Amino acid sequence: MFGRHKPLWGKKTRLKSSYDAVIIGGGLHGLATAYFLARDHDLTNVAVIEKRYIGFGGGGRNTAIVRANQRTSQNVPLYKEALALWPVLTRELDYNLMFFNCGNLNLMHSEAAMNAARMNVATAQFHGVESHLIDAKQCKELIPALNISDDITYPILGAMYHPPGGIVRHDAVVWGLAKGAARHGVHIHQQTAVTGIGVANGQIVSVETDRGKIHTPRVLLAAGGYSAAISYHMLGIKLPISVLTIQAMVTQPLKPILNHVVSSGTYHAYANQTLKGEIATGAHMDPWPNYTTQTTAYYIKHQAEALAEMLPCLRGVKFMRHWAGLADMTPDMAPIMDGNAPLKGYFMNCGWGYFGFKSCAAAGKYMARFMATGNCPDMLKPFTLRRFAQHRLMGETAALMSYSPDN
Amino acid sequence: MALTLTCPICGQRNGYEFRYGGEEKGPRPDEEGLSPEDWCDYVHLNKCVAGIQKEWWFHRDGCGAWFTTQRDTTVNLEVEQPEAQL
Amino acid sequence: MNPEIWRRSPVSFDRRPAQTETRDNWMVVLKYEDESEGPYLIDLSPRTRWDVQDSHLAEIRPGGVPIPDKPGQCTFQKGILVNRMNRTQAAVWHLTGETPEPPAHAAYTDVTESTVFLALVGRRVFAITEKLTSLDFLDPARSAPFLLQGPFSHVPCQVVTLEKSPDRAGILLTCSRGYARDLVAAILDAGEEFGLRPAGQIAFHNWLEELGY
Amino acid sequence: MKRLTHLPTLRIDPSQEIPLKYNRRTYQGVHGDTVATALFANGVRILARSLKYHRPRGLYSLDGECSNTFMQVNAIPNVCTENTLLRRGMTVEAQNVKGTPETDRMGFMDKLDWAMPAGFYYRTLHKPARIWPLALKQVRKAAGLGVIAPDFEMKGKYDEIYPQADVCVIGGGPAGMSAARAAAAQGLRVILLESRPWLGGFFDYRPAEYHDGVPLYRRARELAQRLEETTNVRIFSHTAMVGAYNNNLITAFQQGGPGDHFDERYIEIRAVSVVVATGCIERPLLFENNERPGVMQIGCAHRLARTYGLLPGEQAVFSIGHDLGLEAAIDLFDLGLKVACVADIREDGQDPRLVDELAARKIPFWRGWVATRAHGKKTVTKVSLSTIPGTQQRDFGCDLLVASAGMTPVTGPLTLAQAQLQYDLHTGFFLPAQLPPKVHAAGRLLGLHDALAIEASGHLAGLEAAADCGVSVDADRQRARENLDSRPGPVRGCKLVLAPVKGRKSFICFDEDTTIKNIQQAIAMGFEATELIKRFTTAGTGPGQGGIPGHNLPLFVAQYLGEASVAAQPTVVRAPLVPTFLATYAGSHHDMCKRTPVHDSQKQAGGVMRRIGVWRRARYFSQDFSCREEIVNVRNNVGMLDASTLGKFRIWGPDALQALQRVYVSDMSKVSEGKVKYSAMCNDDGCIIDDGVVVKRGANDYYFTTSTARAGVTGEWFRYHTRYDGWNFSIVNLTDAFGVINLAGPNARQVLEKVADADVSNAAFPYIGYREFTIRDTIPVRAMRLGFVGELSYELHVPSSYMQALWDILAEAGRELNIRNFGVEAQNVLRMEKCHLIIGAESELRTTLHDVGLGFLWDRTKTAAKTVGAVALRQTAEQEGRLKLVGFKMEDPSRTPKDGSLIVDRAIRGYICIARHSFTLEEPVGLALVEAPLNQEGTRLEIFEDECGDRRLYAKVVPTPFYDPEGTRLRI
Repeated sequence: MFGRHKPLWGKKTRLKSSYDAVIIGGGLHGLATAYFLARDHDLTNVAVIEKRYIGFGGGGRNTAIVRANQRTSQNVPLYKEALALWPVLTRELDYNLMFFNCGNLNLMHSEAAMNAARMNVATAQFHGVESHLIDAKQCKELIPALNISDDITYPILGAMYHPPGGIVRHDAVVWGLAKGAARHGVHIHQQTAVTGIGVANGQIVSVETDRGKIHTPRVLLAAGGYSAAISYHMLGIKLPISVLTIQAMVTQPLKPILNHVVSSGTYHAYANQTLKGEIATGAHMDPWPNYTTQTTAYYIKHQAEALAEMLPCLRGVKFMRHWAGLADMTPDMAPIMDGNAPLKGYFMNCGWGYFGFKSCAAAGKYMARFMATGNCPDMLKPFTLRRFAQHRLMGETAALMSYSPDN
Repeated sequence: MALTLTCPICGQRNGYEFRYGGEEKGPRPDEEGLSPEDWCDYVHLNKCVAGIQKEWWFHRDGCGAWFTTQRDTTVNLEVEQPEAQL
Repeated sequence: MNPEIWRRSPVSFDRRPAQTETRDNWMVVLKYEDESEGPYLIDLSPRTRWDVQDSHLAEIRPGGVPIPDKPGQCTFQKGILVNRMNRTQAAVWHLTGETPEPPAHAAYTDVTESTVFLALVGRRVFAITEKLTSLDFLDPARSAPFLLQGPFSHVPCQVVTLEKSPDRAGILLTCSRGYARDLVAAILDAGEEFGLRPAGQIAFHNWLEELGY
Repeated sequence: MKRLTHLPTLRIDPSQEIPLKYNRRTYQGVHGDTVATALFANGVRILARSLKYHRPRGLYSLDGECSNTFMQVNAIPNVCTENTLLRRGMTVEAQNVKGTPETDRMGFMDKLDWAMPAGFYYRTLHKPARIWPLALKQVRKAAGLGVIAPDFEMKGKYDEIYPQADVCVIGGGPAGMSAARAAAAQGLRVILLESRPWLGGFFDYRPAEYHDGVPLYRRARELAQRLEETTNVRIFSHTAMVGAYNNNLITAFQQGGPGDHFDERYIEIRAVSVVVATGCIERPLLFENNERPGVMQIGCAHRLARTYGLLPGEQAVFSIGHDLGLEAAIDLFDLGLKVACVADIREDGQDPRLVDELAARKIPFWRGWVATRAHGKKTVTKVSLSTIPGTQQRDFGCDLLVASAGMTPVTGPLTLAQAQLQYDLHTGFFLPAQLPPKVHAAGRLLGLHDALAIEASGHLAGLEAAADCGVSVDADRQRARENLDSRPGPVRGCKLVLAPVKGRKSFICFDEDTTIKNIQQAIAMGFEATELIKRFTTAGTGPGQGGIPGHNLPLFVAQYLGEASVAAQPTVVRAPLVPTFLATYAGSHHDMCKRTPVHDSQKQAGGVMRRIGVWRRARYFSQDFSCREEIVNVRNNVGMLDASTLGKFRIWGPDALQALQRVYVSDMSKVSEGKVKYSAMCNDDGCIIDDGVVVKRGANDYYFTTSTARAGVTGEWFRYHTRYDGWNFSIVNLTDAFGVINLAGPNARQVLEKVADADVSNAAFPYIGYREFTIRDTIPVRAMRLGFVGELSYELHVPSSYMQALWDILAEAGRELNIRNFGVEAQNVLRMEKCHLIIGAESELRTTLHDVGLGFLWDRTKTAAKTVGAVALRQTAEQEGRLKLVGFKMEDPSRTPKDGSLIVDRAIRGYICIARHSFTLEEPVGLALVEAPLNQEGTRLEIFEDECGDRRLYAKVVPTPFYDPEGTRLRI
C-alpha cells in the first residue's frame, strides 16, 4: 500500500555556486514561493536556504487556523484565494493537508464590537466570502460548551461566523510544499545559514552562506520573524517591524467537543480542537521585541482564565504543552510584500505577524509572479513598504495606535 | 514570565508591570523640513537588533518612571542597570 | 456646610456597624458587630491623602514631617505617613487626628478622593497578601515602614508595610477609587480561610497603639 | 489481593478502607492508595487501551510518564490514576474503549498497524478528494482519549499564591532536603517543592542500608522531620513543579490535602536561586510488546510492594540495567515474590554485595542478557530473553516482567531554565553542559547513586544557592566540595537502547503508539532532525509528553543514522512539565473592574450595565435600546448622565504649558481662566487619539479631561513625548477623584439654579465657561458649560465622595420637571445628531485629524513645540484618496442602515460608522468614512449591508451637523 518510504523532498543536494533565485527561509512563504516559481514560471533553478530545518519557525508553531474574513478589501481577496488553494494543493502536492473546514466563530462582547464586526461581514460578503453575524443563542447552538451567560467578565453578545474557514495541518503544508518544490527541481538546503547578501550597483548579485557563496540576481527575504534583523544587519534596510513572541498551548487530547474555531479578541484567546483531539489555544503577544520563543507563566495562566470563562467545561482539562513563536508585527498589522526596491532583485515578503499561515499559499503564488516577471501583481500593490512613509497605513486593525512595539 | 526588568525606582520586577516604549532613537527631530522618509525612519522603522539594544520602558503598574535599559533580545535579559529618567 | 449632605466611602462592608461617628460629613464606622479577633480589613478612605510633587522635594515638609530621601522609604511621625514615590513625588497619608487643611503650596494635590485606602492588619496578613500579589512585603532587606508600588490583585497599588512581625503584621494600601469594591471583595475572599473580617477605626487605632505609634 | 500490612515503609493505612466505583462495580481501596493501586489491589491489571491500536495497558511506572493508567474520574477525562490519590466517593470509568479495557471491541486495531505507518494520514485519505470529509469524521472520532461533557462543571476550590524565596529547591528527596537544609542554615527563606505527598524521594521506600545500619527509609524520615521543624523552610509537598522562566520564576501546583482550603492551587515563586534535585526516572527498555500489562519498571514494582503493600506479581523475570533492579529483585523476593531470573544488560559493574545476595537466594543471575519479547495476549505470560547480540535465547513463564534499560535524569526543570543538555558518555545521561546563572543541580540526576554522595551534593548545591543570595559561605562550600569528592562519583550508565528484536511492536512512545519501525519510516522519508521526527511520528506529543520517549528517541535516531551518540540532541521539553488543569492555572481569578461613585443608584434606576474598558457604565435605562424616551427628554427637558469615567488631570509647573503644546494640536497658550478650550491629541501618524477640554486654574496650573479610554495612559503619554526635554512639570491623574454629572437639556439651568450657590445665568456663566462654586453650601463643584449632546448642558465635576449626594440633590431639584437619567447609548445618538465625534467610533487606526474634519484645531505655526503628529498632519493635509468623515441622510427615510454597512460602487469605498433613526429630526442620519471624492456634499452613496443580497440602500452626503447647525441651543 505504501511501498518504499522515499525521501519527501529529494536527496540532499550540493549547494551550487549559482541559482536563478535564492529564497531565504524554509518556511511557509519561502517554500510556497519556490513551489509557484517552479510550477507557474518554470523557474526551477532555485535554492531555499534554511538555517535550521524546514518549518522551524512560524510554519511549525502556528495553531493552524485559516480564514478569509479580514477587515479590508485589500486583504480579503488574497486570503480568499489562499483558502481556496488548500484542496487544490492537497491534490497537486499529493499530500493530505488535512483541511478541516469547521468554520470560525469570532466572538463579540459589546454592541460596538458587533457593529465593527458587521463591517467585516459585509466586506466578506461583498467579496463573495461567506460570513455572517449571529447572536449569542446561535453561538451556543454551534458550540454547546460556550458560556453565554451574563456572569462572566465579558458576556458574549454574538459572533462573526465564517463557515469556509477552519484548520489545516500546518506541518503538512510545510512538508507538502517542500515535496512539491523539490519535485520540480528546487534545492532545499537545510542547516544552512545566510551570512550576507551581496549588492553591486544597486542590484542583488549574491548570497553568502556558511556553506559558500551563491551568485544570484534575485533574492527573496522570507525569514519570518528573523526578516527584519536580516534586512538591517545584512543590507542596512530598516523595516517598520517589531518582532514579538506569540504563545500557544494545547491540552491533553479529548474526544470531539469543539467543532469550530472559536476566538475572542476581547479575551485575547482563541481555541480549536486539532484532529488529534487536543484543544489548541493561543494568546496575545508579549509586548516587547525579542527573538527567544520563550513562553511565560503569565500567558498560560491568562489563557486558562479566559477559557475557563468562555468554555467553562475546559476547566476539567489539562494543559500539556506550551510553546512560542515569533511574530513580525507591522504598525498596521498588514504584511510587507515588495520587490525591486530599494534594491533591484531584492524581494521581501515579511511582516506577516500572526497571519502568515493562512495566507502563505496565495502570497507565495503572487510573490513568485512578481519575482519571475519583475512586475508587481495588482494583488500585492497595496502591501508596498512605501506605504508607511506615504502615510497610507492599511486598515486591517481598526484599533488606535499609540507608541508601542508595533509603532 | 520570560522577562524581568530593573526599574530604577522599584528594583527588579515582572516585565508585565511595564510598557515597552520602543528602541532608543534619540530626541524628536525638528518638525520643519522633515521629509516623509526621515519622519518614517523616526516613527516607524526599527533596527530589530538580535542582540543588545537600548530601549525605553515605563513602569506602568509601579512608580510611573520612564527609563532606558540595555536588553539582549536573544535571551530576554537585561545586561546593565537601567538609566533613570523621571 | 450642610451636615445632612453625606459623603460616601467607596467601601461598604456587608456588616452591621456597632459604633459610628460623623466627621466632615463622613459617617465613619468605629466598630462593627462581631469583629472577632482579626485579622482585620479596615476602610481608611475618609483619611486625608495628599500628593506632593516638586523638583525640590527636600524643601517641603508636609505637616512638618520630612520627606525621605529615597524612593520606597517612608517616615511616620505625628500620625502622618510620608512615602517617597520617585525622584519628584511623595504621598502623604494622614492616619490619625483631625482633617488637616490642604497647604497652599502648588506642590500639593489633595488626592483623598482619588483612591481607596485600606488597612490590612493582624495575624497571617502575609498569608492573605501572597494570594493576591507577588510583592514582597517581608523583604528582609527593607525595614518597616516601607513603600512598594506595584500590582496587588492585578491593580496598581501603593502598599506600605507598617509592621512585619507575625502577630501584629499590617499593611496599608491605596489604589484607584473605582476598584474599591472588587479589591475589597478579592481581599475578603483571600482572607476568608484566615478569619479576615471588616473592622472599624477603633481596631485600627488600637493596632497603631500596640505598635507604639 | 492480600496486602503486606506491616512494612515500615508503607504510605497507606490498611485499616481505613475507601470504596471506589469502577466501571459500575464497587471495589475497596485503602487510605493512601492511588486509584490505580487500589484497582491493582483488586486484581485489575488492564487499566486502559492505547490510543491508536487499542492495545491493553497497565501499571508501568507510578509517576505519570505515560497515559497507561488514564481514566475518567468523576467525569473528568484523562486523569492519571497511578498518582491520583483515592478519595471517598470517586466514580471511575475506563476511556477510549468500546466495552471495558479487558474486552475492548476496538482491539482489532492492533492488527491493522501495517495500514498505519508513520504519517499515513498525510499520504492517504485524500484520494479521491471526496473521501476526505468522511475520513475526517473517523479520524476525529478515533483521536482523543477522554470525554468532557459540554456542560461539565468542575467542582472544588482553586487557589493561587505568589510566595517569595531566596532559594527554591525542586525535589524533596535526599539531595533536595540536604540542599534546603544547607540554605536554611544560612538564615535564608527556602521553599522546597516535592511532587509526591511526602518527602523522601528514592530513599523513601527502600530498606537498603543508608549508613551505619540505618535503612534508607528511616534516614529519609529523619531528614524530613528535621526540615519540617525548620521555620524558614516552607515545604510544599504533593506539589508538581511545572514551569521555570527567566530569572528563576518557578511555577508549580499543589494538590490540597485534608485541612487545606483548596483542592489545587497554582504557585508562582520568584526565587533568587534554584536547586534542581529531581532525581531520575527509568529509561524504558525497548523490546517486542514492551508495554504489555505485567511489564513494569523497577521503581513501580518495588514501590507497589513497599509503599502500597502490594506484591506486583507472583512469578517475575527481571530485565534491567541498573543496581536498583538487583536490589528490588532481592527485596521483593524476600517479601514473597518468586523470581525466575534476573537478566542484567550490563556485563559487569554491579555492586558485588547485591550479586552475592542474589546468589544467596539462588536467584539465577544472567549478565549480558535482555528481554526481547513479552508474550501473552492481554497480560504477560511468558518472556523471551536473549543475549545482547541476540545469539542465544530462552523463554520463561511469568506474570511480571520488571524491565528497565537504566536511569534517566529528570532534567525538565533545567531545560526549562535554559540549560543546554549534552550527551554524557559515562552516565549515558543528557546532562547540562553548563548551568544557567543561579541554577544548581544536585543528587541522583547527576548520575550519583551513593547515598552519602547524594546528600553531599545536595548540601553543596544548597550552599551554592546561598552564595547566590549574597551569603558568604566560602569555607563551608570548600568543605562540602571536599566531602562530595570523597564519595563515589556518578555511576556508569547502561547504554543499550534496543534489544535484538524482530517484530513490529516495540514501542518508543506508548501514548502515541509509536514504534521503532515508525521512526525508521520517518527517517527514510527524509525526516532526520529529531524534532521533525517527533512531529512526523507524533512520538512524545501525547499526554505524557517526553516521559517515555524523551531519552530513547534521540539515542535511537543517532544510532540509526550512524552518528556518534554524543551528537544526539534531546527533543525540546516544554512547560507544563506535569499536565495541569485549566482550573488550577485559572486559580482564584478575581475580575477587577471599576465602578463609578453612583454605580449602585444607576443600576437601581434600571441602568443596563456594560463593561466599557476598565469601567462598568449604564448603557440604557430601559429595554427600549433605541433610547427614545431618554433622547427626547434631553432634547425637550433635562436629563442626567453619569460621565465619571472621563479622564481628569491636573498638570502644573514651570513647563506645564510646553508639555501641553507638545501633545495637544492647538495653541494651548490661548487657554484662559474661566473658559474651557476644546482640543485634540494625535499620535505621530497624525491620527486623532483623544479629545477633551483644558482649563486654566492658576499660573502654570491646568485641569484637563480626556476620553475614558485614554484616562489610564495619558500621564505616560505626556512623559513619553517629553522624555528627552528635561522639563519641569507635574501631572496627577484625578480621574477617580471626581465624579462627573452631565446635566443636559433646555431645562438644565432651572435645575442647577435651584441648588447652586452661584449665579448660573447665561450672562454669568455662558457657553464654554468654567466656574467653581458650591452646591447647597457644601459640595464643591467644577462646572463647565459644554454641549456634547447639543443642548444647554453643565458638566459638573464633583469630589467622588459627594457624587451620590449631588446626584440625589439634582434629582430632587429636577423632580417637578420630570428629570430623568440617560445612558451612554442615548448620549451616543444625541451627540451624533450634533456630529460630535467619538474617537474610535468615527475614526480608526489610519484616520487623521484632517480626515474627521477637525484639522482646524491644529495650529500649524507652533513648529517649535514639535507637537506630536504635526509632521504627519502637514504631510497629509492635502493628500488625496483618504477616508473622510461625512454626514448622510437616506433617500428612503423609512429605513436606517445598520452600523458597519459598506459604502460601495464597484469596490468598497468606505463604511458607515454610525446611523440612527433620529427622533428629533424624524429621519435616519449617520456618519460614514468614505473615500474622497465621495465625501463631496450631495454625493449619492450606495450602501451595502450584510445579508443584503442584491438590494442596496442609497444615501446622500449632507452638511453637518444635522441638529442645530447654528449652535443656538448650546448658548441659551
